[in-house]
Parts: sequence; C-alpha cells; structure tokens
Amino acid sequence: MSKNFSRRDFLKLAGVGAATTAVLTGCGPASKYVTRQQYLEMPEYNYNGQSTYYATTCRECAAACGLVVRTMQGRALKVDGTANHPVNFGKTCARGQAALHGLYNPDRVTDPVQRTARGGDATTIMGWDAAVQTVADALKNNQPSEIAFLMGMAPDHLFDLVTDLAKTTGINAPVRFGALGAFESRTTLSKASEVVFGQASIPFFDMGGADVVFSFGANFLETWLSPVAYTRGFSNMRRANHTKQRGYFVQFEPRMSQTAAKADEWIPVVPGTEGLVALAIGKLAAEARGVSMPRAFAGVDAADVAVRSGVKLETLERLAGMFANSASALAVPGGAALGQSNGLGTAEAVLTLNALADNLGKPGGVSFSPVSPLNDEYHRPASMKEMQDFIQQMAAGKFKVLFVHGVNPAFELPASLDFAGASANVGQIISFSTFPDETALLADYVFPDHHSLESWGYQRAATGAAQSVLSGAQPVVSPYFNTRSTVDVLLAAAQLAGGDFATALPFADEYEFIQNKVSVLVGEAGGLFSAPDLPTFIAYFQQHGGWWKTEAGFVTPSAPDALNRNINVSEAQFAGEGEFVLLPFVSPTLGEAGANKPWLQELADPTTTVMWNTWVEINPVTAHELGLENDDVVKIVSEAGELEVPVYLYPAIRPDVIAIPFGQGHTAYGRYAAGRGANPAKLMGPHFNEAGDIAFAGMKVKLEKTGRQQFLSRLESRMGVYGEGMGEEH
Amino acid sequence: MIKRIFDWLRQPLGLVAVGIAFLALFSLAAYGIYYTQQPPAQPIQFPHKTHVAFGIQCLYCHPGAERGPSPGLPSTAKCWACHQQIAKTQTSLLLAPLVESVRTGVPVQWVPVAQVPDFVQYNHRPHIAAGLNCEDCHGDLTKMTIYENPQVMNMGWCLNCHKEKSAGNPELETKLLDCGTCHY
Amino acid sequence: MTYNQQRSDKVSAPHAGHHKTEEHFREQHLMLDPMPRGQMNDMVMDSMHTTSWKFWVVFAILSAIVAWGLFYSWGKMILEGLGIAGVNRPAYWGIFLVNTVFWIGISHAGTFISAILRVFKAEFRRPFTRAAELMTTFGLIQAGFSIFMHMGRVWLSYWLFPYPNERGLWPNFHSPLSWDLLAITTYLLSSTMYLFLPLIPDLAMARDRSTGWRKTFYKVLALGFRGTEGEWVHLRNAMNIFAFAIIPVMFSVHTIVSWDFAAATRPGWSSTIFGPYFVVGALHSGMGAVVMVLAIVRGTMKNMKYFIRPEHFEAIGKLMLIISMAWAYFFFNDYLVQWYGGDKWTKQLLHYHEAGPLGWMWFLMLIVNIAIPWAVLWNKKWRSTPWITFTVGLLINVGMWLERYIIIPISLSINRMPFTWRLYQPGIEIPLGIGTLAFFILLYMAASRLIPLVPVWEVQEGQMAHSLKKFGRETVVTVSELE
Amino acid sequence: MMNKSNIPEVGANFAEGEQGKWGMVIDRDLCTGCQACVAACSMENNVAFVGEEDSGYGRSMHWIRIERFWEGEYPEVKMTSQQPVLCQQCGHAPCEPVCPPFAAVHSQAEQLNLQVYNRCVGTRYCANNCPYQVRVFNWRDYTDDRLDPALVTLKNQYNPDVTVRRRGVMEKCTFCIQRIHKAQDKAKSEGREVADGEFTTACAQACPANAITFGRVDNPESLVSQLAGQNRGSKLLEELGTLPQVTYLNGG
Amino acid sequence: MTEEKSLLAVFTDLDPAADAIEHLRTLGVHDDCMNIISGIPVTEAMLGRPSQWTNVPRLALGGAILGFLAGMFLAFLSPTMYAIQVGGQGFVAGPPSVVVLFELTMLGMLLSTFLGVFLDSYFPSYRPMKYVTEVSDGKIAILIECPDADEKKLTDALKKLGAESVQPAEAQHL
Repeated sequence: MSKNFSRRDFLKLAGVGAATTAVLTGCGPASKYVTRQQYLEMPEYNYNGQSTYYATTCRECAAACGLVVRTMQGRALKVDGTANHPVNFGKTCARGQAALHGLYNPDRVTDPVQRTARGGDATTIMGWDAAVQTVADALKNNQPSEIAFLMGMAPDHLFDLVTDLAKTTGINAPVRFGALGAFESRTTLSKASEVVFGQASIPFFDMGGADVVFSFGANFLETWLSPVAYTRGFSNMRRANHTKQRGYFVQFEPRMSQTAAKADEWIPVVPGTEGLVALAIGKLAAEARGVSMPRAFAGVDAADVAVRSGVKLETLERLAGMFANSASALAVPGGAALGQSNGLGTAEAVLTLNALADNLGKPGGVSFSPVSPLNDEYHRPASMKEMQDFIQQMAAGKFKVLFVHGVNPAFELPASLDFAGASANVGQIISFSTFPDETALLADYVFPDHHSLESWGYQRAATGAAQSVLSGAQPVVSPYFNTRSTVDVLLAAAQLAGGDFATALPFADEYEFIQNKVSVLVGEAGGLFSAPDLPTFIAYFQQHGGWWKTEAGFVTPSAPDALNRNINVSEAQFAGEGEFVLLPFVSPTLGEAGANKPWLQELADPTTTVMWNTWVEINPVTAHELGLENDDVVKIVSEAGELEVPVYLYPAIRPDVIAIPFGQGHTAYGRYAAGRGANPAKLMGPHFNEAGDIAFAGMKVKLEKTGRQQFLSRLESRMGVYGEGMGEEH
Repeated sequence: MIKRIFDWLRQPLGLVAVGIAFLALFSLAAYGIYYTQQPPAQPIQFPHKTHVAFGIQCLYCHPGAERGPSPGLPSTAKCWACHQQIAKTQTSLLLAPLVESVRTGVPVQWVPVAQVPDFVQYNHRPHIAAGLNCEDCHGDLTKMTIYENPQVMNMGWCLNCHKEKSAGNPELETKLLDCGTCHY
Repeated sequence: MTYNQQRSDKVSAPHAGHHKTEEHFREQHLMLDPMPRGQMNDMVMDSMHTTSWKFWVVFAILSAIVAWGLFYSWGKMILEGLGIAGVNRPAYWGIFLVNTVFWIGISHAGTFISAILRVFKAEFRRPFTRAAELMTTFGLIQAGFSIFMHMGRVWLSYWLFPYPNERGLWPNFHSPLSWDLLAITTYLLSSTMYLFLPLIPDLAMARDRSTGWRKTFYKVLALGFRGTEGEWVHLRNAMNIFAFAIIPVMFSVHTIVSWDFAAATRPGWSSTIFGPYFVVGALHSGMGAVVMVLAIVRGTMKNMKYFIRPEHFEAIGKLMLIISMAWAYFFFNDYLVQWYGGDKWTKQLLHYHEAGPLGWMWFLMLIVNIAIPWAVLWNKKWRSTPWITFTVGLLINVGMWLERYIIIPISLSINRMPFTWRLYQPGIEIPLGIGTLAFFILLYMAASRLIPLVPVWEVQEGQMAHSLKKFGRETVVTVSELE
Repeated sequence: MMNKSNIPEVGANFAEGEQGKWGMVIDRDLCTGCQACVAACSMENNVAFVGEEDSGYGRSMHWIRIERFWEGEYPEVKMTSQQPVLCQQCGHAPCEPVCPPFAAVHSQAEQLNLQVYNRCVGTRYCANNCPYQVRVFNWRDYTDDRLDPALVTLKNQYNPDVTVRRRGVMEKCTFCIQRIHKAQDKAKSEGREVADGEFTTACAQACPANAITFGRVDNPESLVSQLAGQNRGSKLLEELGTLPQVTYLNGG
Repeated sequence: MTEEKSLLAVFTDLDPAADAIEHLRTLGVHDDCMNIISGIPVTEAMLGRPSQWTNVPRLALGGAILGFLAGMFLAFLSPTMYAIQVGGQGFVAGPPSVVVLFELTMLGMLLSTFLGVFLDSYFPSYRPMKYVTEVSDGKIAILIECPDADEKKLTDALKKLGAESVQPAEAQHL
C-alpha cells in the first residue's frame, strides 16, 4: 500500500444519504428518484453496496480502545470493537458507539475561522494557508517560553510531536488535562502508587481473577480509567466457571453509583472516611488471619472507625473476615474516595490492603500495566493543582500564545480557577477544536482538527491492557468538512516558521511523522506481527489497528515494606458551609464530552434513567424533611458558586450527601449540548488533596428551594419502580 | 342564500364554472402525480445498445451485482479507460459531461432508474447466484439507449417470480415468500 | 320495582278509573290525538322550513368548531404525526378509541329504538324512530372519524379492507380490528339503509309539497315513490327483514368492539363478560343520547311538542332505568370476578382505578351511571319531565365516556412491565373530540332541516291503529294489529 | 414461574420449529446497565432519538431498555439486577395476530417476529398487546431532515441495510435480521452453514460485560443453547405462553 | 284494439275505497287493471285486494347466501393466497372465521334486501308517472286502466261510490 491512500479521495456521496431516507410511502419526498453521485475513481478494494471495515482507535476517552468502523461508499456507519485489541477485546461502551454522532455532528466547526471578538459567535472564515501562516507567526514571533500547549489526556502522536517540539525549541512542555482524569484523581492514584509500590504509575487491578473485590469509590464500570477493560474484568470476576467461583464485590461509597449498584454489597460510608475503613478492614483482616499486626494498620481503632464511618463494627469484621479468608482478594481505590482532602492517605491505605492480601503481581491482584511501546514511562496528565499554576501563569501574562487541542478547559475546569478570566491575559489563543465548544469561543482562531475518525494517529494505552499496546488510528472516511489535521498544521507551520521549529519537525506530513515514530517497532519481536520493512509494518499496523505484544507484560509492584510504614489518613476537611456534602460524579453515559451527541443524551442514565438533563440526587427522607419532591428545582449554594438543578429523589444515597452528574451545563458546544442542564464544576472551589488533585467531593453545600419545577425526562416509570407493581418477577 | 348559490350553479354558466373548477383540480392532481413520477434527465444519454453491441458484459460496468446488494454505476475512471482512446470523445456533444467530469474531478450524477423503495432490502447476489440473467429483470439492453424498466417493479412482480421458482420446494417457499426476506 | 311502578301509575293519574276522559287520553298520548294527514304533513314541513337566526348562529359556530377541531387539527396531525396527541407508551390507545367506542355506543340507541321496539311493537317508539336512527348513522360517522384519526398512517387505511391486489395480501382476519372494520362497515351500511327505507314515503310527501331546490332534492331522494300497493309491500317486507336482522348486527358490533379489548393479553381487559357489558353500556349511553336529542328537538323545533310528549320521556326514562340496572349488574360482575380471581397485575390495576391519580373518574362514573339514574328515574313525574331526563341522559353520557376512558388509557397505564407505567395526558385529542361532537350536532342540525324528523306515515299508521275501548267502567287504550 | 416441563400436554402440541431458531441469553448478573447495547442498537438500526420532551413522555424509541427496580429503603436499599428488555421474539407472539394488515408477522424462515414497516398503518394494537412493552412507535417524523436540519449530516450514519422509519409506524428489535441475512448470504455464497458465533447482534457485540449471547437455540451445541440450559435461566412472563426466545440468567 | 285509458279516483276514507274496488270488479275491471296509491301502508286485505307478490325475502335469502360465500372466501380462501403465520395460530383463523361469516352474511342479506326494494319497485324512476299529490295527504287513490269506452261508466260509478274526484290520469313529473 502506498502512502498516498486513495481512500483520502473519498467523495461524499451525498445522494446515497438522501436515498436512505427516501420515501416510505405516503407523504414522502416529492420524487422517488434521487440522483446518485458515483465514484470518480473507485478504490480497488471497494465494491458498491459492500462494506469496508477500518481499524482505528476510539478517542472518546483516553482509554485507547480499538475500534473497527464499518463504512460504505464513503460513509461511516457503525462502530464496533476490534476483536483482539488488548484493551477492549471487541467491546465498546456507549460513548464509543456514539462517536459517529460526533463525526456527523451538525455543529462541527466546518472551516478555519478567525473570531471577531473573544466570547462572541461572530467569525470570519479564513483559508488554510492563512491559518497555517497564523500558527507559524505565532510560533516565530514569540519567545519559546511564551508559547504554551494545552492538550487532552490521550497520550497520542500529537502529544509526542509537541513534546519533541518543546524539547528542541524550548517552548513550554505541553500540559495535558481532562475532567475525567480529575474525577478519577489520577495524580493521587499515581502518587499513592509511588509511595506504596515505588512506581509513579496507574496500577492495574486484575478483577477478572479476584474472588473478592473491595472497591473504595472506584466507579470502574462507568468512566474510571478504562471502563471497557474493567467491565470485562468485572464480568470475568462475576462469571463462575469450573475453575473459579463467582466473585464477591463490595463497594464503599456514600452514593450508590452504577458500579455500586452492581456490587453484592453497597456500604454507604461517611464521605472522607473510606481510608479509615480501609485501615480498619486491614487491621481486622490481619487479626483474622492471625498474622502479626502490620505497622500500617496498627494505629487504627476499628470501633472508632465504625463510629466515624457509619459502618457497623460487625459489618467491618465480617467484611474483613471475608477479605482475609479469600484466596484472591483485591482492594481498589478511586473516584470520590480520592477526591477528598485526605485522598492520598485513602489511596495509600487501600493500596496497602492489597499488600496485606499478598496479591501483588499475581492474577487477581495489583500490577502495573506494561509500559507502552515508544515510551518508557507513564505520562501523567496534569493535576488540578498544576492546572491552577498554569492558569496563574496565564493570568500573569506569561503566555503570549496558547494552543488548545482536545480539551475544553472553559467547561471542564472548576469555575473558581477562572480559566476564562485568565485567558484574557493571553495574547493569542488558537483552538484546534473540532466542535465549537466553550474554549473555542474564547479563542481568537479555531483551526478545526479532523474528527478522530477522520484522522491518522496512534495512542498509547496507559492502563487496562495486559500487554504493551500502541493503538493505531487511521481515517475511516474522508474529512466531511474543510478541516485539517492539527499535526499537519503544526508541521507546515513549523516549516514556515523556520529555525528550530523546522529542524525539530522535518516531516512533510502527519503520515510521515507517524511512520517515523513507529519505525522503531519494525524489528521488534514478540509482537502481534513482525514486518521486515516499514511499509509492510505500517500496512499491518493499520490492518490490525495497532501493534501490541502477544505476551502479557505486567510489572509486579515491589513493595517490600508497604505494610511496615505509617499511613496517615487525616480527618477529611470540607470546604464551605452547609448541611450536605456535594458529590459530583461523571455522567456514565455522557462522560466529559458526550453532551453534543444526541444519542448519548437520549440514553437513560444507568442509575436514575434520566435523559437529556442534569439532576441532583437527594435521599427521599431528607428531601421530604426539606419539603422537596421530584422535579422541584433547588438552588445549590457552595462557597464557589451556585447552581439550579431539579431534584431526583434517589433512594440509595446517604441522607447527608447530594450528588450531581458532570457532563451537562454547556453554554456552547452545539445544539444538543448548549443550554441544557447544569455544570457542577461551577460549584467547586480550589481545594486540593495532598497529591494536588481537586477535592471535588470535599465540599459542603446548602440547598435552597426555588419554588419552580422542571420535569425531568426519565425512562423509568414514575409509579412502578419502587415495588408498587410488587417489584419484578424474580 | 344557499338557494341562490344553488340556483346560480344550475344555470349553464354555473355548470360550466363547476366543470372548469373540477377539471382544474383534477388536472392539477394528475399533473402532480405525473410530475413526481418522472425520472430527471440523465446527464449522458448513455447508449446501452452500442456498448452491448461491442460485446461489453453487463458485469464489466456493474460488477457489484455479483457480490452484493448494489450492482453499482461505473466510475468516471472506468468510462475514461476506454473513452480516452476514442478520438470522438473529445468532440462529441453527447460525451461532454464525461470530459467535464474528468477535467474537473466532479463525478457524473447519474439517475438510478431500476430502484426499489427504501423499505425493500434487495440483494443482487442471490439472484445472480440462482441463475437469473440480467435481462430476465432488466429487459433487452441491446435495444435500449437509456435504461428503462421493462415492467413495473412492484411487489406483485417480485412475488410472481418467487412463487414460480419456489413452487414445489417447501423449504425454498418458506424462504422466498417470507416477509422478512425483503422487509426489515 | 313493578309494584312501585304500578303504584306510581295510580297515584299520578288524577282521573283514575272510569273518570278518565277522552281529552285526558288525547293530551297524554300522541297516538290518541289524531290529526288529519294533511295538517300533520304541514306541521312537519313547517318544522323543517322554520329556521330562526339562532339556528344559523349555532350552525356557524359549530361549522367553525368542525373546521378547526376536526379538519384543521386532523390535517395537522396527519402531517406532523401522532406526536401532537397524548398517546405514549404504554397508553398507545387514547381518547381516539375512547371516542370510537363512545360513538359506536351512541349509535346503538337508534337501532334499539327502531328495530327492537319495532319488533316488539312498542308503540311509543313511533314519533322518534327516525330521530334515533339518524343518531345511529351520524354517530357511526363520528366513530369512523375517530378510528381513522387513531391510525398512524391513515392514508393507508384502505389496506384494512379486503380488495384484490397484486401482492396477494388480504387483511388479517385473526385481528379483532379486522372484525371491527367488517362489523362497523356492515352496521354503518345497514343502519343507513334502515334509515333510508322508512324515509322514502316521507320524502315523497316532502316532494309533493316543495318547490325549488328542495323539490329537486326530495325528488331525487324519493326515487319516484308513489305509494302503490307493490311499493308498500316491498318496503314493509324489507323493513321487517331489517328490523329483525339488524338486531344481531347491532349486538355483534359492540361485542366485537369489546373483543378488541377482551382478546388482548392485558390485565383488566381479558374479561369474558366484556361483550354483553359493552352492549349494555352502549345502550346506556345511547338511550341517554336519545333522550337528550328528543328534549332538544322538542324544545327548539317548531310543532315538535305535538309529536314528542312527556309520555315518550317517561317511556324512555323507564328503559334508561332498566338499562342502568343491567349496566350495574354487568359492571359488578366484571369487577367481582377480576377482584376475586385476578392475578397480581389485575389487582394492581383495580387498585389503580380506584386509588390512582384519576380515581375520581372511577367514582364519578359509578355515581352518574348508577346512583343518579336510580335516584331520579324511579319517579314517574320526574322522568316525564324533559329537562330532568335530559340532565340524567347527559350525566349518563359523561359517565359512559368516563367508563371507556377508564378502560382504555387508564387501564393501559398499568401493565405487566412496571418499569413502563406512565400516565396519559391528552393533547390534540381534545379539539378532535370536540370536533367530532360538533360535527355530529352539525350533521343533525342539517338533517333536521332537510329531512322530516318525524316519520309521518308511521305516526299516522299508529294513530289509525289506536283507539279507546270500554271494559265495563274502564276506558282503556287498544291497539289493532294492522301489520 | 411455570416450568415448561410441568405442562407436557401443552408442550406436546407445539408444532415443530416453534422452539425457535434464533435466541438470546442475557446474564443479568453481568449486565452493568452501561447502555452500550442501547447505543449500539440505535446506531445499527437507525433508531431515532426523540428529544427531551418526548423521551420524558414515554416516547423514547430505544429498542432495548434496561430495567431496574428498587427494593427496600436506605440503608438496606438494593437496586435489582439490571434487566435489558428487548423484543423477546416470541414463538407465539401476542402482537402478531392482532395486526389487521399483516404488518406484524412471524417469519417462517427465521422464526422471528417481523415488523414490516411499510405495511404498518399504525393501529398500535400490537404494542398494546405486547406483554413486554417493547414496541416503539414513531410518534413524529423523527427522521425527516426537512423538519430537523441537524439530520442532514447525522443521517450519513444511517445503516443502509435497515429501513429508515417515518411517522406513524411501529418498530421494534429485529434481532438484527440484517446481520442474520448478511451472514447467511455470505455462508451460502461460500457453500457452508453459518457457524455459531460467526456473527452476532449489535447489542451482543458491544456489550462490554459479555452479558448478551446470541445464536441458534435449535442447535444444542451452540453457546446460547448451553447458557440457556443453565438452571438459573428463566424467561420473562413465561406463564403467558408466549414462548419468548430470550432467556435471562438470574443471580449468581 | 281499443285505446287504453287511465282513471284516478281519489277517496278520503278506507271503506268507500274498498267498496269501490269491489264494485269495479263487478263492473268487469280486472284486479290487474287496478292499483291503489296511498300515503300510509294500506294492506291488501283491508281493501280486499289480492296479495301482492314480493321478491324481497327471496332476494334477501339470495344475498345472504352470496354474503356467506364471500365470507367463506375471506375467511378460508384469502388467508391461503399468501400464507402468513401469526402468533402460532393456523393460517386460517378458526373462531374468528365465524365472525367474518356472520358479518358478511348479514351484510349480504341487508344489502340485497335494500336492493330488492329497488328492483321490485323499479327504483329509482324519475319518468313521468300517474299520480296525485293528495295521496301524501292521506287520500287513497285508485288507478284504473280501462278501455276508452268504459271511461264514462266507471267515472260515474266511482263518483257515486263516494270518490272525491275522478279524473283521467296523466303521466306527469312527480
């Protein structure tokens, strides 16, 4: 296969789409005849009416699942998982399925534009030549230290390119951020892992092999790290077969998340006491095992923990016994448990439980995901604290030009960090956003990147796979709009800018850059395929949707003295005034950026079945005490802001906790997202845990009635799901 | 009041007015139906008979028929493969759209004529595999310039053949007369 | 009851026994108050010709309502889809089918009066058989409108009728809706024919005393009827056949309508008693509607006080009372069995009927369908009073509409999948329902000015047959068997 | 819950082939309610989205809905296992006989409940009569790009193998009959039978928890038959005698 | 042949009319040459007239049979023309066939009864006919066909028998 892919010459077969929606009968389109535009030149592997399948990588989140996209006559029709991709093994989540609604979204940025005034809608279309010149000028006319890149979480080829650029030219290293990473408390997890296991990386929890899983807030069935991989793990854990019994799963969490709903036991702990509970279980488990008391757990008083956490001592003892007596127990820290002021201690305590269970590096235990090819270490996205520093630099006028790609900080960052305000002090903001999101509205220029399904690339899988994975991406359809790959833009601009920039990126186009990067794998043994030369390698790389080792490459954490160090789980601090702890969580169906995809909006939330909106979950007993009913709009007041959201009486949440999903509340981002729901990021104050992650679950808020009502669209019946119909059949 | 209108309408003039109004409505409706059923003009008055006379097989230009649902229309490149060697192509008025398409890279907009409605899932492959020839459904192309359907392609026509072919074979009957074979 | 009836008869008759004078009988009974044929013809013709400005005002308003409620709203719904109505999952059927069943119910009264009462020679029927028959036909037209409104793709409704086609596809006669279509078509055709046959002599009468466009109109409709011996014999024979044959058709129609529900696998619907329950319900609302129409016709049309008298209200009131009792019996029968032996879903449904958010409808239905008729109609004086029977008839119709509303959208809210339970909120059904009602009234108003509402020849025939006879000291009414 | 073996005299009357051809097993213990199947189904089958107001009024068009109920009260509250409910492809489907124009029919060839969209006139009787409430109706023209300009681009995604439905038409899960046909066509062109697991429905293909298995229930060797044979399997509302082809695995 | 003449004798009451008919018969007017036109149904027996033959019941029966056959076609034949299985029921619906048969039988019967009236009475007929409009006012008219010669004799006789008026009947547009 040559590098000049004729696929890139695909034509949009507009007529075919029209024909699809042609007459049913009756009042259909005026004519039954529709003109059909035929190929100018039919690709030799293509047949009319036959589908062509392309392997690529999902970029709806940073998990790097492999996708196979079915296309027909230049249109992408259906997304499915790549069958043997080590991250997802042929499976996809809802957000991956709906990627096509991003590709064919009616609100994409169609051309490179210059914004008349920041924050306004008015733009003028400029050609790509002028756009590249703008980027080149921005690179050339500013000091390297005045140039900053803000990028999405995915460790992909663009990140490598900008990193290379930064290394050679001295511009600021790219900063990667994503709201998902913040809600996952990735920094806390990797810091804790460094403290306990001596390696700053995201540990991999092999649920599939575990008999007992204790999850402390980790919502791994929803959005956490690599949800498809962890759902597979969960499924394997639950599935009994002749070699193993059905695994038992306990979730410690103040609110029953979708993950907790699947747990065999949900333990509604007081927010911020998860770490203490972990320590207590460790102590009781050590006692149950009859081993000498590890120092890590020695200092905790289980009875005191029971009082503080709201978990009965008997329950703690029973669970500890279960943990101690299981051949393969696993403890997972994550989610809101780490988004507390004491999150780091909590993470350490939970990770240490694994050391007690002696599962490190074993099947059903904790290991480190193998490092990706092309890379020797885990690149952690920025923590919220680091983002705060970045924004302070912006506000201080340190950056003359800011490039934004793959992230929507104006929406995803807490309003209290005031990204929008700080951006006023940045001379020039250039967004490469595919969609007209809030950040693109703040940018002077929007040079739209292709949609991920129209792009080349590769991406490393940070976690979730047993093997070392470099997931490959290729365009499955030709670009639908007048967009251009950001890598191509940067390469062309670098050449125009000359100097260090030109020498740093001596590539003709994105494709050559990728070839150059993956060429180190050509001779690599133990992979999915081996190729004698680069063109063959690239061909296989595209055919399989990436390159990965055939053997699992888990790294066993070395924790010789994990049990023998003190763990300090301090008292959780709550910012703000009020009677409720606010627990924001990422909407399992929308994720951080799904709000512009109509089918994701229409999916029922797995726990509440609400569609198309934001709600606040309140325990019915508490709500009735406050005189609140379903659909009553309440005002939530935190120290950082306030938000008006309709109430959902959620039977499985602690009475002292309220919860709001994150993902809605856009002010821009297309017709399906804008003006819909509310964004809890508005409520978050700049409070961090010891690792620098935001303490998003460490807020106290007040509730005020507004007297208004807003009807929440629910899939569930409003009269039949609480056992009115004598429950269900079984 | 009503009586006066009735009376007026019973006059010769009134009757003529009623007649004209009725005719106008009727012809409008008839024209509307006729109009929506007319195929738009083909960009090129493609002489099928000439090409068939040269011995070009149907599947040369419509190869998809052997493999799947749609036989496909030839790409500009396919036309051009032969036509660039024919001197007349450059001068012929008839072929101007093809030359234009090659020059500008804008594909020729053909009008598919043998269409089934959207709710019919038709697949050429099994029909060809069952031994049907193109002309069995599409008529004698040696006599046609622009293709025209030799018969109305409606469900009764489909069914007739399906019934005929499956008669006496219960298994085939089940398959060929099943609603789900074509409608889903 | 019979005892009460007799007693009230005695009490309410002031000239009991042989003191009853001929004047008294004349006053009380239309059949004993004969009038020369020509004069009666003039009265009827007069009632058709006389239209006050009020008539036209109402006519115009109703036309506007029909144009907006029926044609505009329906057109809008056809173009935009049923989304503008209130139907949803699980209440896939809403007010459209409520109205369908309601109008079919209304249409039962005409047949009941003109066929069953004719077969049983109930003489009080004579002056208003046509008024009732008109209700049948016009009610069925509204039922047809409602059922076609209900369809998602009404422009394809011809697929429901059997006709040869190139696909070889015929309607599915497994479906109760197909039976419905057949039954309603049969009923509509036969009731229209049954309306028309006795109308022919009256049309001939109107033809003989009209001029202008009316003359043409009646001439065309009267088909050249003269009243020869042969014509009368054929007509009478045909009417006898109709009177007998249309009764089972009538019963079949509402029974089949009930099978739409009873044949379904839904809690609350699978009831074997639905057939007679629906028929009696139909008669219940039908009689209520007849009494309403009679009261209005008597009150608003010229000369109608002669034809429609308290004795008629009294007789219909008696029928209403009996039918109300029958309805109560069937209702209780249905309820008890479902309550006693129903599965958990059925019990849930019954509970929902009574205690659900629309429980008031259930209680209101019982009050207006049972309690009020029983409380009022036992009294001969009250049921002879037109406005009282009118009110009771109106309430019964409201109650019967509610009954269908409870059976259709409310029962549909509860099913075997509690996850899908959902309330139904009507949308454009309301203008459309009002539109059908207005159209019914409009048609009736138009008909009242175009065709003789009173079958003059039947009244005459009746008056011929009635006479007074003395048995000892008692003067009683006798009826001769003329037919 | 009635067991079929308890009523042999009825079972004996079932004609051959009525045990079905295609079937599905859904493991409720594994289903996480993540909605991937719903999204996959909608993308595969051109299912329309209806917007906030209509979806809140029970008009959402999901061909699968994931049911879950609540038991008990806080803190002993429990969410019951998720139960994805889709068309059960009944052997004796109550929806079929009630359709007057034969739009809801039984496929003899594939033993599925078909909904022939172009024959549907929208009486909605089938939906009323479906005990599982899995039929969805096109209340409006959700797929007309003249009404919603957004569809001009979004409709590029439509699967050409599946009819795009317009207003007034009932629709429901088809067990991805287009995939069945495609696989059969392919197998036939290669002169073989369709192998177990060669293809699957969109929902089963997407399901990250592998909770959905699809295949031939008339083949005892197939994975779906073996899973359905487990003693923790049950069918929805089996007592109605509808012979559903979807088996739910409950508990652990 | 002598010329035929028509007379229309109008009576107010039933009895004179009956007497007149009887008398006319003695005057040699055959029953076939008489016809009674009345505004209300006057049975033949009342006037001492021979019974009228009517085809309506036979037509009704024939229609019922035709309707039944049509029902048989719809219920039993039409489902086999494109055999479609629904709900595990047979191709031919069992009990529902009864419904179809019943409805179509009744429809056939009632339609043919209705049409029977039309056939038997030669409806519709807008040709000129011999008629007096007084009939619809309740008068009874006797229409007599007699030879030209008898006109005078019959007129006198009828007048004597109480006829309100006797006049030569002219066919006129109704």
